[in-house]
Amino acid sequence: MLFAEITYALTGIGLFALGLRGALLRRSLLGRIIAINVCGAGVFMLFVAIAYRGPGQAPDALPHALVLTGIVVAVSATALALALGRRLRDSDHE
Amino acid sequence: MSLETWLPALIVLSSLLPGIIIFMLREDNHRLRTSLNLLGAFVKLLLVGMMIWGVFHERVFETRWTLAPGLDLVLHADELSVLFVTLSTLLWLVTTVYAIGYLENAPHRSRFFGFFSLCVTATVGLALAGNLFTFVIFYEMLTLATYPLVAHKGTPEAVRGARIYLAYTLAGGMLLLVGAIWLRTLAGPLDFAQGGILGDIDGLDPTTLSWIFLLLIVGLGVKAALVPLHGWLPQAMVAPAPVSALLHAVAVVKAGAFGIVRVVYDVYGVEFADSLNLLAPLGAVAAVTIIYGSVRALSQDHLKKRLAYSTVSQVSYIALGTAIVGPIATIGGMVHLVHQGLMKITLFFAAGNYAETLGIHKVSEMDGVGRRMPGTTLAFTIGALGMIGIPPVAGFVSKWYLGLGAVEAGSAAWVMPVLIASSLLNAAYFLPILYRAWFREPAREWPVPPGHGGRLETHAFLLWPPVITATLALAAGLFAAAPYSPLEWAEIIAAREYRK
Amino acid sequence: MSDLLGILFVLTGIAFFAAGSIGVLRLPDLHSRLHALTKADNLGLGLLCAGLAIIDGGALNAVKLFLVWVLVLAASATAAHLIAQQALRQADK
Amino acid sequence: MMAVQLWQLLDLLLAGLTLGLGWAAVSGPDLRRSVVFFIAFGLLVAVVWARLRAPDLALAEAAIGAGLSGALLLSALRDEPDAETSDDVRGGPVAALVSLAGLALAAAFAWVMIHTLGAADPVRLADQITAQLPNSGVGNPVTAVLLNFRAYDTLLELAVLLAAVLGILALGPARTPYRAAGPLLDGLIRWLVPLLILTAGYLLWAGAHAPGGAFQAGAMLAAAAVMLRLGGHTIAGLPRPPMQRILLTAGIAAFVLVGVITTGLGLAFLQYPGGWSGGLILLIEAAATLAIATTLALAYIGGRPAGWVSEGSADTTTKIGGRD
Amino acid sequence: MNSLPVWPIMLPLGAALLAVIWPRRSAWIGIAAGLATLTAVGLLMAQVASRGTLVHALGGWEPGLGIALRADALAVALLLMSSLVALAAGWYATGYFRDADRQSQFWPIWLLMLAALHAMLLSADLFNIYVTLELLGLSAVALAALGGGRAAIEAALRYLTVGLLGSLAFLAGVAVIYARYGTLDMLTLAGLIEPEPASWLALALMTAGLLVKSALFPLHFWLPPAHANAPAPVSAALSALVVKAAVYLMMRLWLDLFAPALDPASAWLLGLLGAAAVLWGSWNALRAQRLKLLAAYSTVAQLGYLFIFFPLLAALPAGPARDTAFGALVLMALTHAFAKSALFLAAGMIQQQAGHDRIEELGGTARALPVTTFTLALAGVALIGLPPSGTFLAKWQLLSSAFALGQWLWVPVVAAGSLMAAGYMFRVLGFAFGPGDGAMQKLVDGREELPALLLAIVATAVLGLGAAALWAFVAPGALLMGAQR
Repeated sequence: MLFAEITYALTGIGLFALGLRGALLRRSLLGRIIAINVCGAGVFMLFVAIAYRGPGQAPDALPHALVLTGIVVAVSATALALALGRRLRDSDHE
Repeated sequence: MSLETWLPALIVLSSLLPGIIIFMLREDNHRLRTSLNLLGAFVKLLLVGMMIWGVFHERVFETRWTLAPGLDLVLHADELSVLFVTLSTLLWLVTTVYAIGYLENAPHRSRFFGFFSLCVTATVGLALAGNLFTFVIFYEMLTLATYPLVAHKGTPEAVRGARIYLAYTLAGGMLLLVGAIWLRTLAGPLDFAQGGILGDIDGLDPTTLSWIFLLLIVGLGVKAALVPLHGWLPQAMVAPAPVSALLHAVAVVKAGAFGIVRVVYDVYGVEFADSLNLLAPLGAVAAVTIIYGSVRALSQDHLKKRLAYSTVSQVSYIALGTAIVGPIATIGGMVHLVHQGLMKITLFFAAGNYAETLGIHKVSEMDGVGRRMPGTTLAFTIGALGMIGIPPVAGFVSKWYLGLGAVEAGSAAWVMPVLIASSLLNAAYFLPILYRAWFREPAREWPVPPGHGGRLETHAFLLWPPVITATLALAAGLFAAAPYSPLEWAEIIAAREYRK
Repeated sequence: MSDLLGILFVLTGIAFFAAGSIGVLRLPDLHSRLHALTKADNLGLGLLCAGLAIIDGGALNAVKLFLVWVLVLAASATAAHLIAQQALRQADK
Repeated sequence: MMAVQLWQLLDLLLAGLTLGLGWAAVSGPDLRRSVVFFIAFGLLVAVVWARLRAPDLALAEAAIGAGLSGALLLSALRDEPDAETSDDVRGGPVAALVSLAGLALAAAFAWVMIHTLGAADPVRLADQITAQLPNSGVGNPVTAVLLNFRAYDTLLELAVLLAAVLGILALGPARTPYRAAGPLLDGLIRWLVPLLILTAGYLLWAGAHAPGGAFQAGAMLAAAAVMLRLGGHTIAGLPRPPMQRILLTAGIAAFVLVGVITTGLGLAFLQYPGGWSGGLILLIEAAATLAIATTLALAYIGGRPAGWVSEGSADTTTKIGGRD
Repeated sequence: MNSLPVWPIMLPLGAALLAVIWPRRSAWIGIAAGLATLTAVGLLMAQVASRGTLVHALGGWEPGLGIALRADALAVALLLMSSLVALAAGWYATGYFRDADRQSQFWPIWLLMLAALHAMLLSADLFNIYVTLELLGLSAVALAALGGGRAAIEAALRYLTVGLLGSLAFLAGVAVIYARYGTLDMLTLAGLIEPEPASWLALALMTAGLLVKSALFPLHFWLPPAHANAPAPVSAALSALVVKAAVYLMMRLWLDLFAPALDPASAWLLGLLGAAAVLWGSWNALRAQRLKLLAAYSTVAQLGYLFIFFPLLAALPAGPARDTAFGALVLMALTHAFAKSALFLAAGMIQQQAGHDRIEELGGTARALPVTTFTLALAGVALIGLPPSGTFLAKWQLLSSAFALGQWLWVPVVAAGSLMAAGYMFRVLGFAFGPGDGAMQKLVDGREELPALLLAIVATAVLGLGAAALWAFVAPGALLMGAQR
């Protein structure tokens, strides 16, 4: 078990929990979206930590690919959520 | 693909298909709708005739369709089902004719006759059901088909009555369903068999069986209007006259009674049920219902309500006959299944005629109606006398066999009083009506109804049905000994049920 | 030897960064903060890149690092300018 | 030995910093602070990826995770009336309960992971990938996974992007554009945009054997679009709507076509015939780059650009369905 | 290599692209794609019926390194359901969206959603399932937002944020699985998974995510607003198909992949939540003032029944009894899909004709829209669980397994749920048949009523009378990968 691997895995778990808590507690849409993104970053970090195989070794590329996918999915969702939020505000001001 | 495997299905379809087509017909398509109705009814009658002949000659008719693993939809023709099928088919034909006349230029006729056909389909399905699963299916279908008929008028009280009816019957159906499933998991497919099936299976826990019996009987008792589950029946008489006639004579109430007969004789087996001490309580409930219904009928001025309570009372004769262990009582119960139908439908037809032709709804308005509408009133009289049990009308036969059966079974001590009391009560609430109708002077000038001011006292389609059914009721009593008579069928059935 | 030089550059660069950051935190008004930030950071980054280039020794990477520095320079200059402009506008109101 | 401990110290420092910034980003109330901290957090995460030897991710995170998400959040912030920029975070017993639950979850999760990672064999699929890399047509294992071994994931991922942007376009017309840039910014844009496009091309081409690839390249182009938009160009340098529609679908289209052809050849879906892998992957990546760029650009514009809907019909966000 | 499993995904996906490029033709493209997809599913079904489970290794790489599509009886049955319902709902949508631009906005997203559904049903790779979850979630949100009104947007937003958290929880579970077992391919995993903390944690995380998406009580809060405010065809798809997809994954995980690592008692948790959902959902449906809200709450309840099957199936030993119960679960899901989509389409018809869907003001509907009213009634029969609907048979089997296993608790729950269902459906029908102000204008084109009617007939008659065929198709070897160890 590598020090870095476990360190960043635990960091990922921490971020996951942090984001979850934020998403549940924050009321404003923007705050929630940020929290969800942090939550996602946590999960991604878990993957990348798992992929790490020490200084000498080439890391496992599969989780990297998965995380890359995850990042793109996250930004899509963020964009959609923000657009919905804007539409909501407009309908308020209408 | 022989007739043996198709006849039961065809009998069911002969009213289902016309019903479905009728739903799609436009409102003004009067002729096609009428001819479809009559065609279906006649075809069904024909097919049933074939079945009677076949069963009489020991042919076995069975349609089987697997719906799910271990769950077959079975339509099977035995003597009991033939008895009930014949009754419902015959009365459907008559009632259809009556309804055509009754609903002339009323709105929503397509909807009405559509559900009317479905209702008969369900009843016939019940009659032919070969196992408890199939029975439950048609029992629920009957509920669905009758609800719109009760609510047909769309008036607030009609909707209210329908809702009460629905609440009672759906709840009952649920209990029946649970009981049936429970029993199915314990005892297998539950195909009806004369003499019962549970008796032959070992290792069944008696208390469990008693609980299941309770579930089943309560579920069926709702439709059979056993006290205290009868609450819906007086409410449901807001329905149009043909519907009430069918409901009280064959469809709903009788379906419940028929179910009780099936469960006691062909699922539990009468001896086995008795060995579990299940029949005594049933008999007690039946007795209470008989008395209670008659007493309530006394105080009703509204004619259809009085008839409704009399139904509550009369139908329980069947349950009573079932509860008394012994072939003779069985015969009494079975035969009353038919006799009560013939007599009660006559009474409701007549009541409908009074309402349609003269706008009479209350007993207190019936003074002298006999002279204005002799045919209808004669029919009514026959029906009423039959109900009281005066020979030679059919009702007498039923009560006679019930009495004998009680003596044979040694339970005369409590059955006789019940029979006598109820007969007296029947007389007490029917004779005054007859007296008013025949011997009182009319209180007012009779209105001349629009349309049929012709020679007949009312529209022919309204007049003939009660006359016919009354005649049948009379015949069933007079020629009780003749072959193919209801009594003979009942005797055959009883013989089979007690073969052990 | 060259490594030592490179590390020296890097450390100086970091020092500039630190100074800049402290400046942002401590200085009184926006303009002086901007001044501290841009100057210190740009210089710091420059030294950093130079140090890394020396340690790496490769020519191509040296060019890349130089490009990085130039880009950041341009960007932060523009950003600083815009911020200042905005500040002025608000001051006018 | 000494060095190892130094690394461990750095790891702890980095991890702690990441957690700290994450905390700062999610714990309100000031939304402006949250956004700024989130962007910083993104950059730091990119550093972590670099540290964990995932340079492709570092690039993507910096460009997309921090860059574009940041830009989106900032422009959302711009739309927020100041009143709403402070967020009331739920407090009281609810908050305490949630925090406690989160803590418990994290603890359990951590415990299991420590044991799992201790026990599990760390090779997993790495060796298979290395073994098959020569047959994948590219030298960069991440690209190999993304566009060959698990190309199907990438195909669906492009569909996710498309779904999101279609949803955004259905919501209404674009955001009000920014006012024209001053000379200085304009100048910057003038020579930054071509540079970005150049970089994108480089990343796309390099992706085959080095860190980079369609997503990073697409993000670069999108960044250029964002710059233009910020500089006051209403449609952010996008082509006319009909062309936009085609570009949006280009990536998926390339995948599907190649897939259909390979099945037509009796091969599995997206099973590149021997020797063609490299070329097909490059083709698909080129199409994907354009699609990703267009998608992200439109997502940033945040609605239907002028002329998106059919001629003659007024572009409004009318209520529909039962309210017609 | 047999490429049939690919087409139910690629046909709608490709059509979505065409619909983006040719907005004017989108409706035609959509319907054509629907028909093509249905055909593909039909062929696939025939193949699976004759040859058994089909596996398609995408890219020709062995599963694990690559991704595999896996078409077994369960997946194919649900594919048929979704392609049929989607076709009918799409047909209905061509008349529902009057405005050409709405059509052009609706179709591409709709087709993407369909592709996502089919991709999820066929996927045999845990991470790929995560991607399909996200695709499904985002397209569903985009569709739900098409409702336009404030309520619709608000509901869509909540739907989105909740859904994202769900997906992330699922993804975290996937990470744990990969960390422990080093593969994402479900077939391989089926042979590896051990009863140990890592498995349980992974299952817990994935379950949490999926329960949110399948709106199991008490995580159902997002569903009623989202389903009640979306355009009718969208509501139909959301209620009939999208939530089902999550339930399908639950079945895969609990009854299949993780079954060997689980203590049967653990499934009781799902069963209890399901029971609560039945009671709570039905109760709220009884109290609902709007028809579409009623339908949405009834979905919450009906999903509850599906979860009541879990403790039963977990307790039943492999064999005919379990196969029968499993078939009943599938039948229940299918019937609900058809009945509920019919109900939503009918509700949408009423809403468009009357301008509202307030239940108390439905009077006169029976006269103005007889076919639609009839559809309501048929759908009601199926939702209540009266014969001859498929639900009746499913509930019968549910109760008989409950009796057989002595899990009495479910009996009163199912009974009460069914009676309450009767309560809310007949309440609607009572008003619909009742006297009305006749404010409702008669329908211009009766054909618009057809799709809903057909769906209702399938739910009430076809699935009931033909259920034996479904059982024969699904039950034997329905379970599944775990069985292969």
